[in-house]
Amino acid sequence: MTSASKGSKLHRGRNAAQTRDTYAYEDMNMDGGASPNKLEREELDSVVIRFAGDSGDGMQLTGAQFTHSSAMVGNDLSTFPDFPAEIRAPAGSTYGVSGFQIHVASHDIMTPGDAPDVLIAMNPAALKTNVGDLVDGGLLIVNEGAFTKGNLKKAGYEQNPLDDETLAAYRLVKLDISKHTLAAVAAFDLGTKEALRSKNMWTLGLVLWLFGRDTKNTEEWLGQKFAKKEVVRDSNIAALKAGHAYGETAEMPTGVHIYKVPKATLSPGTYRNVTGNEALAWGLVAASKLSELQLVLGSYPITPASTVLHALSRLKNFGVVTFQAEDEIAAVCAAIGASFGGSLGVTTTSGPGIALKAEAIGLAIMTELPLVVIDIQRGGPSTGLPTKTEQSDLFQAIYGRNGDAPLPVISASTPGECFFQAIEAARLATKYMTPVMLLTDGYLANGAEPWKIPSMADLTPFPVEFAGSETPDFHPYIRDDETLSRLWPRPGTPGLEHRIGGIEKDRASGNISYDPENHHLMTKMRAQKIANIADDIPELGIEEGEDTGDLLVIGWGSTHGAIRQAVRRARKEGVQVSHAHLRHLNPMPKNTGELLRRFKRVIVPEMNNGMLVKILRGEYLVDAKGINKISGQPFKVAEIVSAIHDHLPAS
Amino acid sequence: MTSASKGSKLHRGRNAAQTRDTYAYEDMNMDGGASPNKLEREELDSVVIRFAGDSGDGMQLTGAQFTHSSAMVGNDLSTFPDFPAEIRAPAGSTYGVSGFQIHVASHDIMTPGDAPDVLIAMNPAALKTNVGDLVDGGLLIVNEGAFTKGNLKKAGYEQNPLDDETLAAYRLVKLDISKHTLAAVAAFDLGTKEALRSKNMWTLGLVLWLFGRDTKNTEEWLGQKFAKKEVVRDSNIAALKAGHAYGETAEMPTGVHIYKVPKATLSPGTYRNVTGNEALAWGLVAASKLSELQLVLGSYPITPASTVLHALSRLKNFGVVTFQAEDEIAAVCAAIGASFGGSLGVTTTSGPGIALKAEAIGLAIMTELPLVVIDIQRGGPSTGLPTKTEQSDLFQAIYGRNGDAPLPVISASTPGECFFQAIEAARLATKYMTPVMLLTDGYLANGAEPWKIPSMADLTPFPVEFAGSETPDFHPYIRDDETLSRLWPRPGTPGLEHRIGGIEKDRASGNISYDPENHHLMTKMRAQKIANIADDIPELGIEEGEDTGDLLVIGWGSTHGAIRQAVRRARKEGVQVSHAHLRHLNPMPKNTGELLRRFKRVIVPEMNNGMLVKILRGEYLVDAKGINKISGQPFKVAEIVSAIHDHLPAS
Amino acid sequence: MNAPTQKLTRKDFTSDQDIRWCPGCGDYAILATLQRTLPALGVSRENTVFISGIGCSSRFPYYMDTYGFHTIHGRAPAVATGLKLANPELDIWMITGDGDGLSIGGNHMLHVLRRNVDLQIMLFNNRIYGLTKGQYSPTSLVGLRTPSTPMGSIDAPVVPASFALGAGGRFIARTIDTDAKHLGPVFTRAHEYRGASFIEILQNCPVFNDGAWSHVKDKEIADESQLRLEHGQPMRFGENKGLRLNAKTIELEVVTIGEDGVTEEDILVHDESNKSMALLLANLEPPRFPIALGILYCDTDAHPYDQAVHAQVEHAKATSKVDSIDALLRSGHTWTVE
Amino acid sequence: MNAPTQKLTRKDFTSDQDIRWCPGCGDYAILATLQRTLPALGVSRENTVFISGIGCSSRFPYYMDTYGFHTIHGRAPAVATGLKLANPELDIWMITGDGDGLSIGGNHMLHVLRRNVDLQIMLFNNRIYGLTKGQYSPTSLVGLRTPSTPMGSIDAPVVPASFALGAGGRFIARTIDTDAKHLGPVFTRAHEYRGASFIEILQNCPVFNDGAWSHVKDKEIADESQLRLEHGQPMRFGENKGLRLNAKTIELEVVTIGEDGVTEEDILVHDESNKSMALLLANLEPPRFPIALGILYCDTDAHPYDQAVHAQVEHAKATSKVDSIDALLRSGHTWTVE
Ligand SMILES: Cc1ncc(C[n+]2csc(CCOP(=O)(O)OP(=O)(O)O)c2C)c(N)n1
Ligand SMILES: Cc1ncc(C[n+]2csc(CCOP(=O)(O)OP(=O)(O)O)c2C)c(N)n1
Ligand code: SF4
Ligand code: SF4
Ligand SMILES: [Mg+2]
Ligand SMILES: [Mg+2]
Repeated sequence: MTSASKGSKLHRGRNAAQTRDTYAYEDMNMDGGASPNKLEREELDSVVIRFAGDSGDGMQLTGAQFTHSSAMVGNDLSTFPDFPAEIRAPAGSTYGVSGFQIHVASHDIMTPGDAPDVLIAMNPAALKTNVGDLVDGGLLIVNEGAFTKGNLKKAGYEQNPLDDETLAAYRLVKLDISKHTLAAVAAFDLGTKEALRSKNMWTLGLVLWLFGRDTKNTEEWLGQKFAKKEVVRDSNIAALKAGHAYGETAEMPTGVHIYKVPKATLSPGTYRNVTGNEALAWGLVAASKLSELQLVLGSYPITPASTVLHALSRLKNFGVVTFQAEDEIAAVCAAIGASFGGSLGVTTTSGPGIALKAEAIGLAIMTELPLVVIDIQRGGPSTGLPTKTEQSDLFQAIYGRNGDAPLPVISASTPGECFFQAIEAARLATKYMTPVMLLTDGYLANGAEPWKIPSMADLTPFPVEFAGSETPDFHPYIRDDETLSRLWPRPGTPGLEHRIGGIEKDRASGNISYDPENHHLMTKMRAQKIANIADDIPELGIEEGEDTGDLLVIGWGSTHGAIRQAVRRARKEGVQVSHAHLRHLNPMPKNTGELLRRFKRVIVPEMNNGMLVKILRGEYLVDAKGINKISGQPFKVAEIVSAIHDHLPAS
Repeated sequence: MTSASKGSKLHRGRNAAQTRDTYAYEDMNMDGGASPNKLEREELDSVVIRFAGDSGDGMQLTGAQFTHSSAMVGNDLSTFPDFPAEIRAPAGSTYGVSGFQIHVASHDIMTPGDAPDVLIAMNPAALKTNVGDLVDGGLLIVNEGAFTKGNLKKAGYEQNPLDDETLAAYRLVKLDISKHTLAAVAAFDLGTKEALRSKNMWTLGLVLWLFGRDTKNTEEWLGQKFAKKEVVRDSNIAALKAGHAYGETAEMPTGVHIYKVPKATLSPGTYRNVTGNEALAWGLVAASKLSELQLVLGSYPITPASTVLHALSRLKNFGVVTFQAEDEIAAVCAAIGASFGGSLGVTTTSGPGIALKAEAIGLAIMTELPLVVIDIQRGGPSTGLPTKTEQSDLFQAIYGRNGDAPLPVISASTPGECFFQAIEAARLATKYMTPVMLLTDGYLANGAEPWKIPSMADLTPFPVEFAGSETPDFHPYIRDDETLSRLWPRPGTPGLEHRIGGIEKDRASGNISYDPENHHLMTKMRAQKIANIADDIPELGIEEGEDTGDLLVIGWGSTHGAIRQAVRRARKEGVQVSHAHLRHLNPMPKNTGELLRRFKRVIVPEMNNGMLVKILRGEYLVDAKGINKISGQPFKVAEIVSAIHDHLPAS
Repeated sequence: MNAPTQKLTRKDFTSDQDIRWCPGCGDYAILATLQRTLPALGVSRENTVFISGIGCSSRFPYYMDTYGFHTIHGRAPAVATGLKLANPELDIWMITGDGDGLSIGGNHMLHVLRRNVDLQIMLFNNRIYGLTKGQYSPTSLVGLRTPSTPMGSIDAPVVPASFALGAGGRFIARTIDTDAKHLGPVFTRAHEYRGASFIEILQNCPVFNDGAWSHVKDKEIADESQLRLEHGQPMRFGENKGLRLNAKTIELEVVTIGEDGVTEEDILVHDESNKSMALLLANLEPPRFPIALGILYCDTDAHPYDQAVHAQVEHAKATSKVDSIDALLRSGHTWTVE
Repeated sequence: MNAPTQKLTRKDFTSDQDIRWCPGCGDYAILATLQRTLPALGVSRENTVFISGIGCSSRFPYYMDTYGFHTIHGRAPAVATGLKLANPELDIWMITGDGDGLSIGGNHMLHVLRRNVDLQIMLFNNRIYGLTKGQYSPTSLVGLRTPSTPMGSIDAPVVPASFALGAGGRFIARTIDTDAKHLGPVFTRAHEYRGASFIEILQNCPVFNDGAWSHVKDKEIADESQLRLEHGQPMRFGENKGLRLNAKTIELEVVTIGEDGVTEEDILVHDESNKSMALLLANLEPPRFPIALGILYCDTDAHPYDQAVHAQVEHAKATSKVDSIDALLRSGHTWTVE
């Protein structure tokens, strides 16, 4: 699959299935690089922009601010930040390049775009590692000032690509951004190093101009951020304005025009940008409110999960207790202790951390305590690719524990959905007295999307009822007939003193039991309790297309946007294809098998080497095929479109 | 399933499918308990005896000695020790009862028998917990002397079952073994407590008589064991002889006859009894020899794996290094460190330990280092049933790690096979530079079988070749074209200095690489390397029956004996059923799918809630059905026979 | 903690479960003493929780008629920390063994001590793995032959009290299973202490390591081999022996009053709050020295972790401007589509 | 260890990998000093191995042209132990951070120290989690605001040297990243020591915890805030200050020579082999005290674990009567079927 991911560069013209996901392509593709000299504003359905620079260049900030300004003008959007693994890689190195891609559109979009239409490269390394993705004829803005001998060498360029034919396929704009920035902030009497820090703001100013926006929002934001550091604030604002002014006044080279992406028609409401990890943290706090439980988070920092810990640490005003434990085992055990105590125990981590928590999760299964376990997946195995995204923990989530140890597994499909799935995880955990695993991934964690903010009043509360002192014939494993869920007796309640533990227990008394038949029945009971959840979740619906046909593309998690766009595109081409997306992975919706069987063929795109596909086959005996990409990068729409074509039944 | 396990008690007469696995049944079943008064020796094909008593009563020793003596007279045999979870439970308690079952036969058998024909109960608690398993009409010997008021109460008897009709279905022999023992050792001037310690030897003497054996072997063994404690030795021998003499001279009650089980016709060779854990330890040492590698074991004690650590600790003379680590994580990491250093790193544990080792196993997968991981499964989840057997770690073995992290998984089917599978694990680990998981279980670990001792000369050596200083263009991920296995460069070798780690590495240089395409290819490479092993293992054969037919019973691990006996029995009844047994679980033999499809129906008995069955379904899209028993006890032959009948295609 | 409504007795703290330790196990004595001590502490059953790991000792919670959680091997400190954070009102006793608490659980022990979570931590030190049938433990002496060390152990043992002090523990005590008169008051002091109180209990395992402490406990030699610490009292033991500081070597030395001109004055006076003293006392071992029993160290200046955690929560609640989740979701940049 | 055939230089120990630390990171200085020190130690590249966990510091092995293994978070001590047991000829340097070695890896650190496995253990203490972008670590000071402690940390920090002593460590040193003249000799001493040598290196993380050690390192105050230990020398620092033992409190106190009648004689002389002294020194911290740098403790009586392990193996080989696997399989009861 990855070889196809470069496809957009190789193909020209109108073969939509093999090109990127914008309709702007044709307008911009200038045969052989020649282009009409029009500076008037061009109206486009969507544009993909990528900022790329050194880790120290502030590209994430620039991207985030551009995102914000796009949201304010009413575009739909989707972002993909791509960090280097190093904290601060040496300046100028290729592995120190930090990128931020944003897709802005006037219609609803679901992915940050396959390939950028506009690339801003702040130095040779950024050019080297990113230009291959730029569409032919794309606009390429480079900071000429950073193309020093030293930087060229670090990037592995034998000669300056700005000077030869290397970049002939693109509309190249060379600007000495460094010099312009220095000039813009000259009045502030800063050292050169300090002064150059504002390069990103100069660039942002220019790009804002390019999209016909003003600098107001960004100025406000800078004002807030550096309220106490006046010089920093003012020099950044100066650079920002200078960049904008440069666009307006300077003689722009051939081929540069102003992009205008009209407002998208989004459903009415109040919106904000939200990353998956933010949404997750807020969802947990909302769950705490809806369940009327104190939230206790036990966590240990790990990329890309740490920001959930950070976000919750700032929400103590909601009664949230956060505990940075000595390791992942202590983190999950503290959450279990908290649940035993009558709080909502939560633990957040990524794949390696889940591996370490496996034994303790088994304890929560055996003691039937509620627990929310969140795995923000990253590239594996082992340390793998810590800053990249992947979906390869599905097997671990469902199967990775000793003994027969089933638990519900759910997932989020978009950053905003992380909010709702955090609530769903808590609902299932407390209602069924079980640990619940929620899977998101690095792409959702850091990617942002405009999110229609829900109101708490619209969410269904699920207040927890603890066992009361008066419980007749109390023992801790008394079950609800319907949910098979046991009581939750909270320490501190007189009369409910009891002991639990990881050894098998008697189904009648809750005491330790080594009785063979009891173990058989308890194992079945635990399995049944989880299986029953299928009755408590929505049926599997169709996201796009009919509920029967030639081909079903079924996915889970963050591939949602790419699959949906791809199915839409293929349907426009007349292909009879539909999209279904699993949010509950264990148990699955009751109608899953039936739905699968209504299609002639089933394909399962996953950012792993084939996991959901194996489970679907084993569960429903359907000959589903996997479409697998294990490159630490999200699917491109074109990749899935091409897979759809490959798997259509011969007609 | 467990309810069926009591079946042998409920059904009378000749319905073989629902009774126990001996042909002696008819001879012994006396209508309504009446029985001919014959004391002559009765020749039987097989008899199942169970010794049951307090933990302190020495039942394991008694059983082991009886086993030994049976082996010496040439019977085939199979044993099942069943310990309480407590070290020393309070005397007289039901949960402190320790049992040892042994099946002796004149033909080849594979299980310790479904239900005992003879039960020796040393106290009320032992009677209470075991008598339900005794076949109707079975011989029941009880130590009347232990049926005190206190003991009866502890066992939960309201009145003495020896005095009422409770035991009418059995041929009851009440003996005051305590009193007889005291008398036998009176000469030694011991305290009562001390003197009573020999109760088990008195009992053994009686049982030896019952089977027409003399006490010579046991006397020798006592002589060795207590060489330095003369009084203990002599008093035990005195008790032993007294018990034997009692049988010979005392007026035995109605219904007691001498059992004679003729020699089995075993294939020629030198035999010994071996438990799975012993065989495992020896297999590892043999693997060390065959691979020409030093064995380094990193382990942390856990039931039922600890005895492998113990056994290897005694084998330092073979250059074995054993390291009792601070926990399971340190244990596996030390083994990985040893493998990095050029030794054969091995780690042994049970389910909870595997959970803890998951992250480190991922490291070994990523760094492609050989490692043998042995999981001696026990009842789960969590602490579960530590002293009971189960096969519920299969999912964990195959899937329980973060990321796409495949490794070979193999299993042993009998105690003796543990020896060969330990060697196979080491062979695969070193040949393919990968961790290998070997699954056994508590039943194999502690159960003994007569084992034809192999000669080292008959085993194929697989000496490891380390990378040499002269390796051209050396880097650590140079692969063998065929096996896809990387080099093994050993620290200390000049010129091969290199660095490895858990981060993804470049396929060409072995250096850290965050390149998307490289990660995709390396993930595929790691998967392919493991998948290729299917070409290096035997095809799946048929253990019993034809290679096509109505029904295939396919299993793995320690269910082997029960399945094989059951299939044999059903075939005798004319059922068209076959047995196949998987020893390689990942990858599976190449012909597995094809073989499965040659049968109309497939059933998969497992001591878990359905794992192999799910994998077979997903892999081969065959509608296999699970037969599941999760009671911490091995399958009874009758249970599987009954499942066979239930699943026969309608004809 | 709520005061119990009526005076409780030992029986009130005794659960209905059969005790499953071996006959003669030192754990019985500890259990009995604790069950007898709790009523005197005026605690309620419902607010009392026992948290343990895995091991013979860790069966303890089943025998207490309070709340209890028999967790997994080594993790009791983490579970107890989470529980205490969830509900600081609970009175938590943590039970662990030398293997559970110092082998697999050593890291959690380190961190629960340095954080000073308000718990009573009872470490049953029998210098052996009881439950798994007798392998050597981190406190086993060099040379001990066990199933996993048939040629004798070669690992230098951990001294629990030294480890606990190095970890930053602020209440460190040592006592003996069968010495109810010493055990009871130590429990009481540990319970009084607001923070992590670490109690090493020298415990006999008659089955796998019988007599591991007889060089300390045996009647005939107890006087000479036990130093019973009392705050403010000179460190005397045996007939007329005592400990003196050698200021040159900064080491303690055994002296006899009346010999070589040694007087009562020369004997070091125990000061629980002196960490240096505790560091020196922790390492003393027969035969050269008596073993120090009682409260080795008690630092009353430290604050319990759970209190500090909740103080931050309360402060945040009191000062935050974002007072509802709806407001939280709408904080920062938002825009409206009509 | 084999002697290298020719004299090596710093370059020989420098790998071809680009260094991926932030500009200004203290790790550079440590790397440079070690690369310069190794040639002088006369070690060979092929017998030298670097084992690390995960963290910025744990990237170290990639930059050394020796054998190296960048393992997983916290587990370097266990991997290194296994490697040393497999091949005691190897010369192993373990690299870890305050998070890697004292948070997730604290237990392995405890046990590698008490076992005294022959390794050089370098703990880069920047009092922060660098790699994961700045959360507080077990050595962070109370009050530190980080992304996970926005209201300030409330966990009392671990003192690495005190922990290591409590764990039974036998070679304990402390030094400073950028002080090559001090660092080099400490490395040399650690390398000489046969056993686990624990070296805490005060390291600056300019990105997430800049200046964490400036109260110790800054030129202007270094003299007053650093106590440079030398075996057999009085513990003097600053212009004319020194440490004296207060025999009453058993605590060290800062005195000025020439004031209050204090003379050079009163100043405590450093004795590396004195554990009591090490225990007192380990805890000293500015502003009340200078921080103790150099070899705090070195116990030359202890035996390395790996040697003892192999001694047992050799002894078993020499004395066992079962000399082949065939014989092993046939030991005990066997019988023959014909
Ligand atoms: C993860 C895990 N590893 C190993 C075990 C096996 N195990 C149970 S208790 C124990 C050690 C017990 O020793 P200790 O803590 O000293 O308690 P004691 O039995 O001596 O009271 C071990 C190794 C386990 N239950 N879980
Ligand atoms: C199992 C696991 N948990 C968490 C992480 C994330 N992680 C990597 S390094 C680190 C802490 C690093 O701190 P430290 O050891 O002080 O090293 P530094 O970066 O400061 O040198 C953490 C939490 C991980 N890689 N693996
Ligand atoms: S094995 Fe030892 S510690 Fe465990 S219960 Fe028995 S006597 Fe007590
Ligand atoms: S984050 Fe800190 S410790 Fe890590 S490399 Fe950068 S400066 Fe060094
Ligand atoms: Mg113990
Ligand atoms: Mg650090």
